Amino acid sequence: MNGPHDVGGDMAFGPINPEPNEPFFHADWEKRALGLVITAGAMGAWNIDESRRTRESLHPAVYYGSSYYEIWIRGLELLLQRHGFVTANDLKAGLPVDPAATPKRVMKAADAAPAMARGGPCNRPITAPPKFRAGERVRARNMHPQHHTRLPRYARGKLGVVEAVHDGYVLPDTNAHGKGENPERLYTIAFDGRELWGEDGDPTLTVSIDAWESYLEPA
Amino acid sequence: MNGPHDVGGDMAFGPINPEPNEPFFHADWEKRALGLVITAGAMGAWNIDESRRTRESLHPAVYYGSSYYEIWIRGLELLLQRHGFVTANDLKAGLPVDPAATPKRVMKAADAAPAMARGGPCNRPITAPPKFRAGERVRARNMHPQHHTRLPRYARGKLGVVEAVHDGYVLPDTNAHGKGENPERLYTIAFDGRELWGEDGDPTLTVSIDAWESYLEPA
Amino acid sequence: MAHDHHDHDDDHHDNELDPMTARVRALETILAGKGLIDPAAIDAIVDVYENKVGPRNGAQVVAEAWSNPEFADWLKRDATAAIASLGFTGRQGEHMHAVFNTAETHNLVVCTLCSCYPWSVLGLPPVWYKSPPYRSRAVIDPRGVLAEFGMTLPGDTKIRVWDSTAELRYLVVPMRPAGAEGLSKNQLADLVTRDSMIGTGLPKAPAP
Amino acid sequence: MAHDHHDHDDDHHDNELDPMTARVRALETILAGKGLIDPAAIDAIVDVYENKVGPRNGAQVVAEAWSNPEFADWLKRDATAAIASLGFTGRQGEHMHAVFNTAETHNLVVCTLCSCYPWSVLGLPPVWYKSPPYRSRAVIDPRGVLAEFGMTLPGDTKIRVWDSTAELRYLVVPMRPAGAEGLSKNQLADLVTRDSMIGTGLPKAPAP
Repeated sequence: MNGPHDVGGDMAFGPINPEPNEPFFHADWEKRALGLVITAGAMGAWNIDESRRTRESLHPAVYYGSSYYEIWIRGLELLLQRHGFVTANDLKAGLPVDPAATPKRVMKAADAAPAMARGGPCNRPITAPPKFRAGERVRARNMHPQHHTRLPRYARGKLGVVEAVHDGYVLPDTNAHGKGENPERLYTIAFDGRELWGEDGDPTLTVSIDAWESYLEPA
Repeated sequence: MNGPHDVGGDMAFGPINPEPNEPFFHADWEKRALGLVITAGAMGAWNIDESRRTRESLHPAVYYGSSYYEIWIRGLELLLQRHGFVTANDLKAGLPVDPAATPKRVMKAADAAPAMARGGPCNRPITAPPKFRAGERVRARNMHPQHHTRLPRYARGKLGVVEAVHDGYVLPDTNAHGKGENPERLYTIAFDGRELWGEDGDPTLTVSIDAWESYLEPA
Repeated sequence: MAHDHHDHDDDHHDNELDPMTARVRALETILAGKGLIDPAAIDAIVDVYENKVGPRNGAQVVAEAWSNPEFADWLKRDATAAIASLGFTGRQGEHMHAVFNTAETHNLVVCTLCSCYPWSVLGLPPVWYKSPPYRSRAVIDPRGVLAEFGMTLPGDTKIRVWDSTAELRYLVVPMRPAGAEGLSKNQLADLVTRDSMIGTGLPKAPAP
Repeated sequence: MAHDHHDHDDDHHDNELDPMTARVRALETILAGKGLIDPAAIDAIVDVYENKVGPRNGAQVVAEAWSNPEFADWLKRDATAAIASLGFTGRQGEHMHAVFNTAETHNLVVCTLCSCYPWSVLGLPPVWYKSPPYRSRAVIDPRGVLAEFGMTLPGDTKIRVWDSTAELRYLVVPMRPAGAEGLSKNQLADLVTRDSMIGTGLPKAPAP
């Protein structure tokens, strides 16, 4: 989906304003938000791709008007409702009112640190040989699907070079919609800045993306 | 500038919600907003391209969170301050506090209806022969200028066909920044939907834009 | 979404007014107080666009084109002049183009970049025309857009979208509905809806 | 802009709390009340990312690479394994790639589509990394971006931007600053700033 998250190349957001000695959290609610997103995700009802898809579905005015933790919380409320854990009644009351679906698991305190240290790898064995080889010129497909995808608009239709051929990885385009992991080979594709941005591009610039095989076509 | 106004192809804005028997105005303030934009514009300090450039410079959260008349008023406040007619003090007080620049003219009530009926043509005589001819294949340049432009991002880098060759018209790219009218030949360029949107495009679709000569290059 | 926000910088405004009323009133007060604008000129402009200029203008253009092949031909070749001959000129209509629906091709007008619209024949644009949902989707999913207006085109009808990126303004001339043969120009004009001149609708059918 | 809005649908929340505190507290109350999450697990997660996982991890990786050519080579070939050998593994660091600055090329990491960041070596990302100004401009105007961090590269330095569009996570290994020859690994690690491992900064110069 061409949504508000896909900001590469936009120019209207103002200065970056890096904060010196920035703390990890700016308020206690951010700590709880982080923990809620992780512990609720640990219930096993959705995956990271569905989380991203849900955040991207926020109205652009909301997405651009919210801090990232706020985007996370708004996304989480949607995910919890979609999967039957929380209802609009619950949210209205600010209290558990309605019954909830049964989670696959509940993360216990003792499990938390080990789970963080373990992570969740997304590479998957894949037997098909790579369709593209390192050094080959490829074109990022000019695709505009209604579904979630990780091919940014600025790269679509553009010519690049395969810089690295990776393992198979879970395909976000299907995984985000509960349609399976469908692992595909992942590639690092390097684009000349002038290819991406024309004569306005920085001549010293190369930008790479990591692209699944179905995002690419022969040049 | 790649700003929030350039929404062609975005998918996250929700339903269109046409309103049956919609009135021309939904509140009295909208009437005054329309009139203020037109009468303030009639002072002659800026042109329509600078107005557009100014609205496009609003933060995306503001642009997408505002009705169109609100965008107009926010833009007008910026224009009036840039040109010395209004100050932050004035706006804070809600009253005229500081002195103002002298307008070229003030539109009188009796002039209003005739001025509306007259309009303000933007075509300009141009002696150079057209660089492109009807039926010719051209490419919209992949340009990403910091300045105002009227070439939408969805068409940049795409192949189209010259469908019509028009007069010279004021070039927004310079006119919006007080850098002169620099009239250029205008063309209507038709793009196949599949060229714009790839395999996700509607096969029955053709989209045209009106493009100034410098937006185009030979195919 | 349009009015989902508060303005935190509006604390100087009259608290009894909604924020936009207060904001616009303050601006008018400032500009009028400085002698930069004449509130009576605003009244006159509002009168033009509330009472005089609207889609009935365009409907007369279309009815004339339906009735008069010579006018239709003129409208095709030089819409600005042909439309001016009916008395419709002016702001946001200085450079008109008329695009004719046929059995093969349906036309749809949009301005993805702002709100360009042929004021002189259609009046001020509706809110949806100026808003991101229509502006964003008309160029990528016109059939989905038309469906939201209750319109379904045959699958093989070609769709031509005109994105008003410059100062040309587009008027869609819909096909004359069947059964309208004996009607007067005024009766024909009554069939012509605003949306049918944008491309998001079709003319009304004549009363049987 | 981030907190410029009010939520009109928050009227059920405690009016004494700011809207996000109230909203998050309500959500935690609901989920804990239903037995779906354990608040103590949240405490434990916060402890990990507030006190244990942060850019000092990455600084140790860089210091090791600066000190040990074999490690540097391993880091180049298999960053995930090399980094794991120092004890840094886990969430948002499952698939690591290390990219080395040279005299010719400066590396810069971004995630235009969300906020992908190598948590296992850098901890949680700073606000600017997750926000549209950086995400939008890093890929089109990296020199303008670097200037906002007070960094100017020579005009002929090549800039390589890594947009983290998949699950690979990038760690920039900056060049070892001049004059750091005699320093211990811990002293070297002290020169390595978080921003120098994102590409928006350079390591500190050693004290003379």
